Amino acid sequence: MAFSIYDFTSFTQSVDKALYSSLPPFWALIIEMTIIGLAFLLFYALVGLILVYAERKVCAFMQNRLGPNRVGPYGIFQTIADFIKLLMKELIYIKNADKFLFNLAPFIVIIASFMAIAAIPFAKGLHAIDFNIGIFYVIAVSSLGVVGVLLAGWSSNNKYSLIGAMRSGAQIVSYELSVGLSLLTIIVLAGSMQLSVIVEAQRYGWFIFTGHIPAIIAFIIYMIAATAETNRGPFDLAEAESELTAGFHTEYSGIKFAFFFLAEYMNMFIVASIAATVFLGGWMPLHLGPLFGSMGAHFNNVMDYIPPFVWYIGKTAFLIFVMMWFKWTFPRLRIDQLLTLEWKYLLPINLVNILIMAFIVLMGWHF
Amino acid sequence: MNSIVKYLTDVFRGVKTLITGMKVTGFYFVHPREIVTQQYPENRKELVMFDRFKGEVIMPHDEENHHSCTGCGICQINCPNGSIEVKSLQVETEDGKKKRIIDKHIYHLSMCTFCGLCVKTCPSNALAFGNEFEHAVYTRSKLTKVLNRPGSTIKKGVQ
Amino acid sequence: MTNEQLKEKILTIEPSVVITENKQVLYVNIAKEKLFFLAKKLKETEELFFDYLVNITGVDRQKSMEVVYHLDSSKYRHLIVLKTDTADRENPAIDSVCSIWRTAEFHEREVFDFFGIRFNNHPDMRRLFLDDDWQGYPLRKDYVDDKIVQR
Amino acid sequence: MADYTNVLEHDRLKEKLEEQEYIINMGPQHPSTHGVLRLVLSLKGEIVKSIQPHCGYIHRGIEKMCEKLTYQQIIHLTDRLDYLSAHMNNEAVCLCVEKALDVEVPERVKYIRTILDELNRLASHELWWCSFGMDLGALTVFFYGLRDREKILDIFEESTGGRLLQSYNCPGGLMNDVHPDFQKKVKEFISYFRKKLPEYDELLSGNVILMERTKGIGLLSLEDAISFGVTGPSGRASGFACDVRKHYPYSAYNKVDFREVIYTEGDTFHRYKARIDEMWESMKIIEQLIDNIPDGDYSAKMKPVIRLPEGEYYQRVESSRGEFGVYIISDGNKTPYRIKFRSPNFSNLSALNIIAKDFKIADLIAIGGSLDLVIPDIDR
Repeated sequence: MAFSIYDFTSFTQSVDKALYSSLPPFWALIIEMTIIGLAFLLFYALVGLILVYAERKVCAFMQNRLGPNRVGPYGIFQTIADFIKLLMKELIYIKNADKFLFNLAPFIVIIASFMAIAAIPFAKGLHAIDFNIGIFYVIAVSSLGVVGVLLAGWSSNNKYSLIGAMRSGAQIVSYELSVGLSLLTIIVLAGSMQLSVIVEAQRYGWFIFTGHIPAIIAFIIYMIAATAETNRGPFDLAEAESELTAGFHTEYSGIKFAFFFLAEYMNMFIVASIAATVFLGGWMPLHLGPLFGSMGAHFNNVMDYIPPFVWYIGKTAFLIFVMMWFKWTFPRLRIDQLLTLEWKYLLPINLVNILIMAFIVLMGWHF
Repeated sequence: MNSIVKYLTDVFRGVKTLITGMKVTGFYFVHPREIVTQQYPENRKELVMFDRFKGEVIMPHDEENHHSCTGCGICQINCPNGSIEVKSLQVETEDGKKKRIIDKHIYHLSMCTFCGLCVKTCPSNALAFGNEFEHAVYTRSKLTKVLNRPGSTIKKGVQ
Repeated sequence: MTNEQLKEKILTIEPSVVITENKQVLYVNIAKEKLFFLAKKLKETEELFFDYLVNITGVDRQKSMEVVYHLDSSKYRHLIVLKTDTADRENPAIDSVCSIWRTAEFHEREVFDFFGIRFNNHPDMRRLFLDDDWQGYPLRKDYVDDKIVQR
Repeated sequence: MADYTNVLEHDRLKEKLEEQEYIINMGPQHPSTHGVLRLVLSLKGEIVKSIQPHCGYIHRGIEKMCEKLTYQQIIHLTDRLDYLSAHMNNEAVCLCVEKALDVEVPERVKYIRTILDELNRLASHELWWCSFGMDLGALTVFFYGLRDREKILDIFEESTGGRLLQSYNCPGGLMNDVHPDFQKKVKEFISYFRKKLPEYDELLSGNVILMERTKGIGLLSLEDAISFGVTGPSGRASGFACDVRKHYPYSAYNKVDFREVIYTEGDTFHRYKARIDEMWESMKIIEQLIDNIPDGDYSAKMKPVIRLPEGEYYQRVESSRGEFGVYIISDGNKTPYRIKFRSPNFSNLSALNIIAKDFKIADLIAIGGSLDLVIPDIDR
């Protein structure tokens, strides 16, 4: 297979071996963890900066504007300038706020999103850790962020923040269900929760194509629920600036606000990459199934020359764009409508969908 | 059964309206020509204000440094918020008559509301609106201006 | 309804009113004791049906305080101006018309705020625009405030 | 006096606290009160139990100031009441003075005033559309509305010299004649906006989220609308036929054919719809007038010092938010004895408590947006 040239497995394994052979296992583990941690930190910052810039440009173009264009060519250094500004800003301490929780909350939010990256396969063999319950882990970790949001709202000693936090709590508790169920639909199809296995299983067609209509429905539901889970787009009730000024992060300033801000974009990146991995084959190039015969094989060969990392980033970027498109088009929902959408529409559809998917898998009707 | 049909049509109709909305924003996203942003400090050269734009009150002077203000003070009376102060002098002309001329026509831009009454009521058309709009200064006192230039005199024939 | 008919009708309801006319509009002067009664009648009488209170204005007449009501009918589209005088300048009070036209609640608070005219039976007689501890009633002619810049 | 009200306030708050209501201050600095309006809400969960508006944060005492100004000078202050319908406010004072003096203004003035009125209404409704979208969280809407409004402001700027506050009317006519390009520019704008307005519907009006958030929300019955004096599109959405242009025509409104937009539902969506429909009607009015502006003077001959005969004068016009009235009491001097502005927003605000009661806090934002309050007009 042509894409084996882009296989990182041997590379990562050789690094691993070299470390373990020259050092005691404890220190080898520490060094490995540090390297991975640093790499992710760098990646995290980079993705955050790029996404903030991208969001501003995308929304600007949708709104007949130019967007940032002053700092650097096409304003590409705007986010860096913003970040420096946020670093230098005063950290305002709120009287009568619960200091400990107030300071803790942004870290919980950012750690939750940071932990989720670990399991995401960026290319073959290029992931920090390949759990056999990868999806489960990602869902579990990424929903930890809501604890931070709740704490932020509670400890700010601000009524608006509290309302925002409560909304966010109600929202994430219910949408977690849809995210889980729509991913479950695909797990039924893939037969595994290990992300690398799921990606491998999409070698002859991404799940969104091979899984018939149930997969498409699951994908749409996942996109809606994931947007809701990241507190974005039409579901940004927790911050709803026209209602609650800034919701749970009203009282935050400086770098602590930057953490919330960054975490929002990282969460968006994470949910988009999960969607890309599970529904669109992750780093797997676009492959035609065996049905297409030799022509399909040629096509597959051509596709294989595009590096898997590019595929992965491309798919993720597309999904992020769609989420931005949502955000900059739709009005915000009201809290009861948000819950109605979940419990009256998404959940029943999802449950029926998962049954259909199970039936299809049992009958072997999928491609 | 009916309710299920209604449920499904609701879903599809809702999704359709959402897609219609996304079409509009999508259209503008792929049509950068529709962008209306004006890049302000760069476009200073081609940025032409309309003739009548009320940027500030000015007193037009001709090449020989003549204006047409007689110092009558009608603008001062008509100004609703006291942004104009006219200070005049009594001088003696060659033929021995006493005449009032303008000493200082003081204009407080910071108080002006651009109602246009001074320009409209001036009997000798000595005042006009200028197109200058970049008035930002660091000290407020700079917004108080003397409209007649130093050494300027009244045009001949203006009473 | 023409002004003549209106005049007749109002006079039959309350003979004590003084009606003057000025360029198509009737001015109905009423004693403050009778105000509420007449206002209620003006709204409830089928042929008059003044159901839309356009405006309440307080006027400082130097000797007394005056309250002016502009009334309109959404059905017949006739406009009258109802005026009442409070003889007492120091502590003026008249009856509230809140229960007839609910918008009066705000308008009366405004009048109270600027002129100090109290409205009896008003549910919430507080200042509306100015601070609660503001001294005096600024739209009265004799209001003095050293912060006012004289032109 | 002061102690008394404080005690009252305190008691009220205490009562509220005992009822376990959540008291929250919306404003004076809040993104969706559109200015410095302060609403004290008591909430039960997300549900608004009562709304106490506190006005006066931008009270400038315009009525008192006017008592010291001549009639020409008053006009520039009326701009600053409802700054989004500045031209209509100017016109109201001018019409009132002209009525008092029995001055017949030239036909040309009437036509131009009407066209500018309607352009101003369009600009105002466009801005309302933007901010309404923004209140509901549709941020792109804001830029589309402003983009189109900019074109109207350019037309204003070219003819009047002012963009937002024009001060273009004066007793007897206009400050100066319209710019020679005026007709061309207006026609260009109308044909442009006829293409853009359907886009508003595609983007926002038809949107299922907007429908869900506004239909059946913030009901105002016809009786309440009249009783609270809610005028303008907000009142007409409840079925209150209160269009001054139709029922008490002024300027050139008796020469044009237009529909008074009336809905009977009285909910937020129909207040929204009424404004969108009014934009279509405004364009229709402008199209009828723009080609027929008669030649003539741009102002009637007026004395430099205007003294109104002793008496009382009332003039109402339809501003973009409802009935704007000017009530002048003259004692024969060159300044009014008392001038009172009947501001539409003031009456509309008074109904907010009953409209938004028992709806959610997010609905309150939508309702406030649909009432389109302009705070300087409330506080004056």
